[in-house]
Amino acid sequence: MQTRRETLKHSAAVASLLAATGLFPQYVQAFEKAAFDAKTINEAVKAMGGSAPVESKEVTITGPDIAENGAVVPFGASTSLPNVKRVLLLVEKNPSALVAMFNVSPDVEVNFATRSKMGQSSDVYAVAITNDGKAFFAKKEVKVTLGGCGG
Amino acid sequence: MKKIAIALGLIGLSAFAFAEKSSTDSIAEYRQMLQDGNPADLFEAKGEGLWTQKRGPKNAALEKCDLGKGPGVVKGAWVELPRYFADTGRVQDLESRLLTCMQELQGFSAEEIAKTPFGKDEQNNVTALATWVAAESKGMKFNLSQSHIEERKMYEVGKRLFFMRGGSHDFACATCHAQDDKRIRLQDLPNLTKNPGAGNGFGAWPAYRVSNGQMWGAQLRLNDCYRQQRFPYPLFGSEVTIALGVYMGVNGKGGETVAPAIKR
Amino acid sequence: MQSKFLLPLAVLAVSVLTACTSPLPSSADLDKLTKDIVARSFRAEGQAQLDRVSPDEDNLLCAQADQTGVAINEKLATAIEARNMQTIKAPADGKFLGDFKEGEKIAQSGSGKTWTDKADAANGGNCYNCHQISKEELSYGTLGPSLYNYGKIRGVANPSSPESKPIVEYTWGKIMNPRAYNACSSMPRFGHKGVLTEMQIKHVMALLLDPASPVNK
Amino acid sequence: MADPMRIRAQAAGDKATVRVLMSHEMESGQRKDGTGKIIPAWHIQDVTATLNGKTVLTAEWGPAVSKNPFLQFTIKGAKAGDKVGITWKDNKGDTRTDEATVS
Repeated sequence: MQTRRETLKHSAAVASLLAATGLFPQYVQAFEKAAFDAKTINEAVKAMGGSAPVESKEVTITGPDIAENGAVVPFGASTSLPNVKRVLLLVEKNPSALVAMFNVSPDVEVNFATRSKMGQSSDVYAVAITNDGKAFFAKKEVKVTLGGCGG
Repeated sequence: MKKIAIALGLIGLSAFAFAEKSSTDSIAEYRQMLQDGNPADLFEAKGEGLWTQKRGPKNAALEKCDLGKGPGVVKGAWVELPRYFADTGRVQDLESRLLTCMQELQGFSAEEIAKTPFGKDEQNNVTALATWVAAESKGMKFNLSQSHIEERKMYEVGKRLFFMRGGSHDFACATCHAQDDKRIRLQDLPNLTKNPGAGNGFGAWPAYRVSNGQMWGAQLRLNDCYRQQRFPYPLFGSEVTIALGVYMGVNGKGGETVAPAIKR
Repeated sequence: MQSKFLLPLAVLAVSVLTACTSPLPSSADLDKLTKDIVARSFRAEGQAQLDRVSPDEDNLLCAQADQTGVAINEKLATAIEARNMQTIKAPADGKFLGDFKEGEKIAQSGSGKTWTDKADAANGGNCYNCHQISKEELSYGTLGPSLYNYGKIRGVANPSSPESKPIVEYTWGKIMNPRAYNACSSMPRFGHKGVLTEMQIKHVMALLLDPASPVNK
Repeated sequence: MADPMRIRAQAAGDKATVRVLMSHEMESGQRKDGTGKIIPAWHIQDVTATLNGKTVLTAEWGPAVSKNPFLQFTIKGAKAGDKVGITWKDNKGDTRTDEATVS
């Protein structure tokens, strides 16, 4: 894990150098493509530098029990755990599980809300990754209904 | 993944808690969660900018547009529309009136804009303007005039249209919107023949549709109602759409406008 | 078409004369005005042609009743029911029930016949829009009665038995043309108006009446 | 050129809650156009938040974030009058920055 994180850090530094030259717009961000392409929760967490996640009461995911529409499903992810580096929001049954990743800094509370698309009813995960690469999660089942006249 | 699934078998317990809550309660909770952060705000901001921006062949702003309460008066205009306008000699709703202003003040062709498909070019600007104008009356109560004979005639026509059965499915507006406490699938159906349904239902548009991420004005709302009714295509700003606006708006008298709302 | 609205002068001249003082025109004149307004407000789009806003006699009578709140008289209602009853045809092969799994799909689908639907695409039944049907589907409407346990409640143990014949035939007729039983029913005339094919109606029949269907569990 | 964001930042106690709406298609890359061709993914992938010019939050988003995205977070130690800046960049290289004052 350590090696991988080092690698990531390194590539991020390279990317920002490249970005500074302005010649390589595709390197403007160190976008974690592998994590966003991952099909499963574990793969995505691993690509973000976390070990296999374990459940924790100190991680919270908020969201609706039923979503009237899968195009917009509101979620909140927070944790009271110390030394958290990243917070991930994932929808298990989406084509790619990872929805969003937040890098935590000492200047913000570890509490983020955004809205996700959901292709179908699924479990939704909030995962907190600590500075030492441990990953903790909370999950919630969300049913997606077919709304409207269906036409 | 397997590991997580096994570890999580325990969580099945929480499913019991869900079962206690009715699906209607859960949907209400979902809607509540979306209230804070309605993307309609984005369109409202755009509309506000468009109102004062010099545009069109005449390179003019819309600031002198008369929405019924005198040139440039925006606040409170929405809750009195549709109304009769002496300068055009007809009853107009917000969107058709905006077209008049865009033509007269800015030199756009109202006919061209009316023919433009929803979501394209100047139609997008009309929707944004309507969103801002409606938002300026947020919290005010509907109070449509019925003093002009044309306004009263339009109410009567609107009532007839509301109950008109047609299309392949024999649907009328009234099929879904003339009773209290009914729903289609999981969506509550406002009774548009009286309050609170008429005020809440008609008074919610322009609204942001989460299902397709689009901002819909009342014209597009009615257009899609007619599509779902399996009727032919109502022309933008046509008399049927305005008459229905008068019918619902008058029925909603005293109801508070919540536009721009957020809808499924 | 739009230019009508943009040439206000002619209308203005008329409305100046009629403003303020005039009483409302008669109900018949307003009916006529509505008809004229409909004629100039719609255009054909896709399969939704303008004939769809020329309601038949049944729809005109029922709409009038809905709008005025005065129910149509019994004689007229009987006449509407009789002429709609005439349109109902029993299945050519004598079989009323198809596959309930197909029926569920048709009940779920709300598409078909709009100007955005392809004219040759299969239409949906829109059933869940108004009715509860299977217990599993939470997203159902309440405009029509619940159809959960439809066959079971009515004691249909074997849909092809003579005892079940009346309820099977009634259900068939109700889907084909509900206005044979209730002159101003809000339910679409699925068979009569060609919304569903005979085969599709058989599948929906199975969903409601087959003892193996989830509806009757 | 993308439309402006709506940023609201409200101070309460020794922190400020920030709510942001961004105008973006967030095309998922899963949908097909009329001819059956996949519409390529087009989404915001990088979000940065600053307080008086100092970066306080960075985030990475995939195409599953909803159209016209919403983001809420809380900045510690922010007070009325402070400037909150938000920048997004999408996978086509388009970017937008807007600023709001904490109220």
